Amino acid sequence: MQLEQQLRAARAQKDILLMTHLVLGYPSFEVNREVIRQMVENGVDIIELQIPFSEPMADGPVIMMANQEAINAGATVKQCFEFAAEMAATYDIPFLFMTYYNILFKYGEEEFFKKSKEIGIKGFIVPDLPPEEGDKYLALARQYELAPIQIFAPTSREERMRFLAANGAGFIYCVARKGVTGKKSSFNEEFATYMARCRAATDLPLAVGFGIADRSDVETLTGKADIAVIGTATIKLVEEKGPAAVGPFIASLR
Amino acid sequence: MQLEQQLRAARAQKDILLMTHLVLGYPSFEVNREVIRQMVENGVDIIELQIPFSEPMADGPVIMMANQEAINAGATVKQCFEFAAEMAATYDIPFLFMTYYNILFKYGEEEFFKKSKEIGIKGFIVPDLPPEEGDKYLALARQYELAPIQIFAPTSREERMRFLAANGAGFIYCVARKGVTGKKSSFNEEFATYMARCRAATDLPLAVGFGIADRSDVETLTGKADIAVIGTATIKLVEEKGPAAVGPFIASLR
Amino acid sequence: MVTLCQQAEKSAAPPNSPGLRQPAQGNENQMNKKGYFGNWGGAYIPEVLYETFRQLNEAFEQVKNDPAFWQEYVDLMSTYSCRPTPLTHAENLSRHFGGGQIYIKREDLNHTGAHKANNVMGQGLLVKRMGKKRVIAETGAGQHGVATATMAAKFGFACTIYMGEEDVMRQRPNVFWMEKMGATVVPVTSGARTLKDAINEAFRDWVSSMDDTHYVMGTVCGPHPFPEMVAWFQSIIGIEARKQILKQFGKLPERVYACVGGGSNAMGIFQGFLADRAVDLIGVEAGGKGIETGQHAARLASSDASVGVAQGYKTMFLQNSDGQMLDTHSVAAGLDYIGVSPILSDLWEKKRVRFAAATDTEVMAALDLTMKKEGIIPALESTHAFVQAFKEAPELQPDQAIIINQSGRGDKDIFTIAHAFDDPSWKAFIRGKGADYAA
Amino acid sequence: MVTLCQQAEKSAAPPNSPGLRQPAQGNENQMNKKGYFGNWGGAYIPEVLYETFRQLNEAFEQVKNDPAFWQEYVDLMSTYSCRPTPLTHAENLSRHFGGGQIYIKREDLNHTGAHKANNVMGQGLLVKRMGKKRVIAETGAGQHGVATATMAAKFGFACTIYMGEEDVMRQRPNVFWMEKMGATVVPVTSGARTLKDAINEAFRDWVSSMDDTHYVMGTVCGPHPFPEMVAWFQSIIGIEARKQILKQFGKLPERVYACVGGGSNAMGIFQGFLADRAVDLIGVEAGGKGIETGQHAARLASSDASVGVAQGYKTMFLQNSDGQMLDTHSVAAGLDYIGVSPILSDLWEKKRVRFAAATDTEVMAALDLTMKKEGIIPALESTHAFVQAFKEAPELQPDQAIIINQSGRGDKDIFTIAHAFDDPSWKAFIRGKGADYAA
Ligand SMILES: Cc1ncc(COP(=O)(O)O)c(C=O)c1O
Ligand SMILES: Cc1ncc(COP(=O)(O)O)c(C=O)c1O
Repeated sequence: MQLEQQLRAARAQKDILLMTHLVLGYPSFEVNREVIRQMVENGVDIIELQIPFSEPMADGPVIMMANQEAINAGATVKQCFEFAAEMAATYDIPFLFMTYYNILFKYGEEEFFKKSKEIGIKGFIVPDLPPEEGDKYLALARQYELAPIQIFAPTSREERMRFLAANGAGFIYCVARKGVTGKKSSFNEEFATYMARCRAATDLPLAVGFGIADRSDVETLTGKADIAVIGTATIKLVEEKGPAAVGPFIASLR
Repeated sequence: MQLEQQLRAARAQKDILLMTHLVLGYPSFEVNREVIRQMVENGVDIIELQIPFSEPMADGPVIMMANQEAINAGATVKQCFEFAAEMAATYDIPFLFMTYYNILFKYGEEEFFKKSKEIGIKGFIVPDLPPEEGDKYLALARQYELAPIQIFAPTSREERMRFLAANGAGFIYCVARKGVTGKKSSFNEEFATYMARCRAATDLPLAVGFGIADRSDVETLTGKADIAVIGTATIKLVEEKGPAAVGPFIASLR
Repeated sequence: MVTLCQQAEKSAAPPNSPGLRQPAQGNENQMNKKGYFGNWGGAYIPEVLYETFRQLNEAFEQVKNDPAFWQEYVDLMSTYSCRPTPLTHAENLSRHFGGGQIYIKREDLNHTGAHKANNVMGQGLLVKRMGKKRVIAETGAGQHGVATATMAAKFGFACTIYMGEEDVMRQRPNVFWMEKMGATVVPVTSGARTLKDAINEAFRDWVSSMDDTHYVMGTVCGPHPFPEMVAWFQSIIGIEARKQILKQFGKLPERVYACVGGGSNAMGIFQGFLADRAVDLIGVEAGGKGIETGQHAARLASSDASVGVAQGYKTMFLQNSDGQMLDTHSVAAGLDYIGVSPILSDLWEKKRVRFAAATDTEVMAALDLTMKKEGIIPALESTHAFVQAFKEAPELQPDQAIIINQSGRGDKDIFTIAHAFDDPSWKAFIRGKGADYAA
Repeated sequence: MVTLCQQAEKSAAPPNSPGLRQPAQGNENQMNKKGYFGNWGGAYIPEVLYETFRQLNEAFEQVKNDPAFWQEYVDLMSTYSCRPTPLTHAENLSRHFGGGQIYIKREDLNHTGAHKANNVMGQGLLVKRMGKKRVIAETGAGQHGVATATMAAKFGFACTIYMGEEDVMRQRPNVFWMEKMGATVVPVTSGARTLKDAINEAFRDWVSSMDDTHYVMGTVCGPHPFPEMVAWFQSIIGIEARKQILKQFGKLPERVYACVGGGSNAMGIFQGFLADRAVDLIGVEAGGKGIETGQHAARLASSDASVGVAQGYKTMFLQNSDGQMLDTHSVAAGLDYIGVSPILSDLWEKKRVRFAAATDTEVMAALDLTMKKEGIIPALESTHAFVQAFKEAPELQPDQAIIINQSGRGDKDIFTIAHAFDDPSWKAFIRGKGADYAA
């Protein structure tokens, strides 16, 4: 089943879906494994697996450090694929790869798609690859039926949103605010207007990310978005309290 | 009696005269007093009393430091006059003032001549005052009958030497070599030629200074010059062995 | 006088990306619509910056086609900095090597001491036109940071400089001046804590501040339009140098040498001669401790780099097989960078520019020789160009000339240079000062 | 471009002591035969140097009357240094003070970072003509020493620099560069171990080495012909500045400010305007810790100095009633000197130049403001001129202009400036470096 259908099916059951994020190999694949178990068991609907990159330009300090540490600890792209294969085989929810374009580029774009398809990955989030630079990427996405998830930002104009949506699939990742990952967003009136603009631009499910940290954030998003994305919050939690804290945290969100 | 006559009289008795030098107030006027006593008692014919100046441009390291130390120790021009008066009154040999022009200038040139005359000083050596800058100085010298001792250098041409001699009195101070006080001079053939040039340029007695340190130097000069000038050597001696060593040293020179 | 010079300049400076658009050159170095030079460049930017880049492209297109803007730029550089910078005939070095006549283009005489001023003042004028009130920049050694802080003071912009923590510690003098000029210097603690990390950090600032803030990219790298824009401003070097050598030497040089960090000073001077096919253009990269040690920053002069996409553009990067960027090394902080201008990658691929590397050791020897022979202190970065020029000068005849681009002055590098020369008096001096400040 | 500039320069530069001989000026500032400016100057030299000075006077007379020499000088300065140096309109400072338009003459952009280059390169050409093979110089802060070492490297002369031991210790960076340029730096341990003692020491060298050695006096002081000669070379500043202000501002400035150590940069710029009676010329001396404390170097701006003769010339000296020179003080080593140019004493006596003093504290404040407002870092010496200009700028109207001569750049003074600002990060940095070097 393609990602969009899969999400629509899940969404039919719940007011809002939860997407979580982790950086592969940080602090270790073992911890990743435990964290994912806790996430899935506590109702996470979709998981973004970030393949670490040495220059994570769009990420804030927490995720950036996680990237760095994972690489320092020796995490390779090959290991990331192996681990992702294991997760996709173990759990029934969709897994996505999130990474920067150079990782695909160096792996060989076609090879990257082929392998991802093989192991059951459903789509990609590549924050530094706008559609203008993604001819081949988008063609491969169509060929391999993997979702090239596009990103909306508060700065995106209407026309631009339509263009992005036309090049996207699966869902749209709406960045809640300007800036990088990890800082709190305020879901105020301006945000509501922004979400209305997003909604008007596409029929794809809308995910909202950047700075979602607790139940009240998730509640605020309910009705406005289809998917709430929790990124930095769980990474911090694991850093501070260990993987065992992830389950209760996820359970508390919705 | 004017300086030149006085020197000619002395020279009639000896093959060569000895002129010594000291820096007033260095290390103290007390030591100066003792050094002069030893000098006179051991046959020195004429003494140069250097009034210390803060910028003794033509002096080498030893005399330069002596100037500096004397000033640091509080030696004033007034004290120098008082001390010189005492010496001139005590001993029967000619005393000269050696200093830089600024000392006369600030004191008031006329006043400086007047006072020097009063206390029995016979002449001045002012190494930074060429005749071109000395109109007033030379006029005062004539007026007060004090010898404005002029300096020849190995670099002085014949015409220049004649000009200097015409403006000088007492004797001519022949700088033995280029450079500042205190370094050894070599009394070689070149030096002999130089002395011949000096002799040809003037009838005034010739003193030779810069780097004369021992009996052999004095012997070499005998016949070529009228006066051997011992400067740095005694200052070093006093520094190293105290004033008592001065007498024997002077006695050994001739 | 200045105005006479300005006039000379005026009539000569094509307001349209001069070097990159010379007709004799054909279209091969002209950018296509997507900001590519041949296969290199592009704009791999996060969506949140799309609009900012759209505006920047628009603003740059406008000024590029406005001769008054170029004139304003040239005027500013001739009254605030010291343009045209001279072309010095290094007679002693020429004699020493007994080959071609060595000429040195003196970018070191710019205000703030390097060619960085050209780019920064140009972008400053652009920022004024765009109506923004704040500038940010990355800096490695601190030259670009000092230049940007200077520009910000002159134009009355707020200014934040991102600088790797390592570099903040190593380059305190530059940090001091930036702060004194009113800039905020933010030490970057991520990654290798050096230049590339400072670039990432500047982008992180920009993605939230872009409404009132311009990111002053320091070299001919980064997403379109930065490579083209920085090259455009730096082209003033080559425009001047070409005229100067014709006037002073009577004909074109055989070869032109420039060091290559990001590539801005090299592109600056090369543009003056791109259309002169017979002029050999040589980019000199950091050979560090030797190519064979892996501790270098030679992207195009070694076979250690490969095509990649990072920091918003496609070029040759020093990276591992996964695409993770490698640590680089050079005695010259300004050359110590993973990527290289996409324009240079293109000119390299097309064999229009030849590349070489100079090791740290060779650099110190060439610096010593240049100081002693000419009384000129090139920056450690610039000295890389001297190394290669010295190697090749003997191949030429005395009636032939070469130009070395002296991108900056070395006296700013005193801590690094004195250290590299292992000068005992310097060490004693620093020990003494350190003791004075202890307690 | 350079050559166009050179031509402009050519037609404008009177080869004959330009400023000092302008006809409108009458003869009052022209030297009489004995090297006096009014009551000031002369040549109080030891006999052993008589012949050397005779030759020097002869050589200088020759070049002074040889237009080709002046042209050679201008050419050299426009290809080796960066002449003409720009005149920068300090728009922000002008606005800040709300009075006259402030223009800054940018001697800081010279090669080696100060106006000292003008004098030194000029004397270098003269030495070449005289056929001597070695140069010596005194230096205080080290600027003149660096400039001389640079010139010696360029011309292939041997070079010895005399520098007070105190200064050698304080100004290690400059010593480092001098040595690297091939000069021998001799620490002077006599007297106060500062500038005046270094001058004495240089003379001590010269009295034995004069056959093959030229003493490159660093300022418009010392025995004739030095004051006239140094003023002649430095006049290039004023010649340029006058043309530039007319071109850029459309009329003459009301006032021209320059700091005064020995007086060379001041004489340099003043000469351009001496004949323009309406232009007020202001020399700014070191007020140190305040005139009232006695710890200063204000010869003409205080009543602490008196006429004297030392270091070969007659001028106003800071000396006691016996004629012993006093210790002086300034945060700016280059102003920390007992005497002052005889030419300036003359212009002071004739009330053509007005004098003021700036204290260390005022200097630090003006430096801070200039950096923040204009992105320009004047040398501590130069900043003295800024202080007085800032005090007076509000008295003028926006359609009037003043010029400040920025004699040098301040980034060389980092140790002094960072110390004077009491910068904690700087201290920590130096402590850290010191610890690294403590075996
Ligand atoms: C003096 C100098 N030269 C060269 C460079 C390298 O940069 P680019 O290759 O962009 O000229 C730098 C960078 O800081 C520099 O400071
Ligand atoms: C930058 C600068 N300005 C001014 C001076 C003072 O000298 P002068 O008065 O001769 O210009 C110096 C002396 O070292 C200096 O370095």
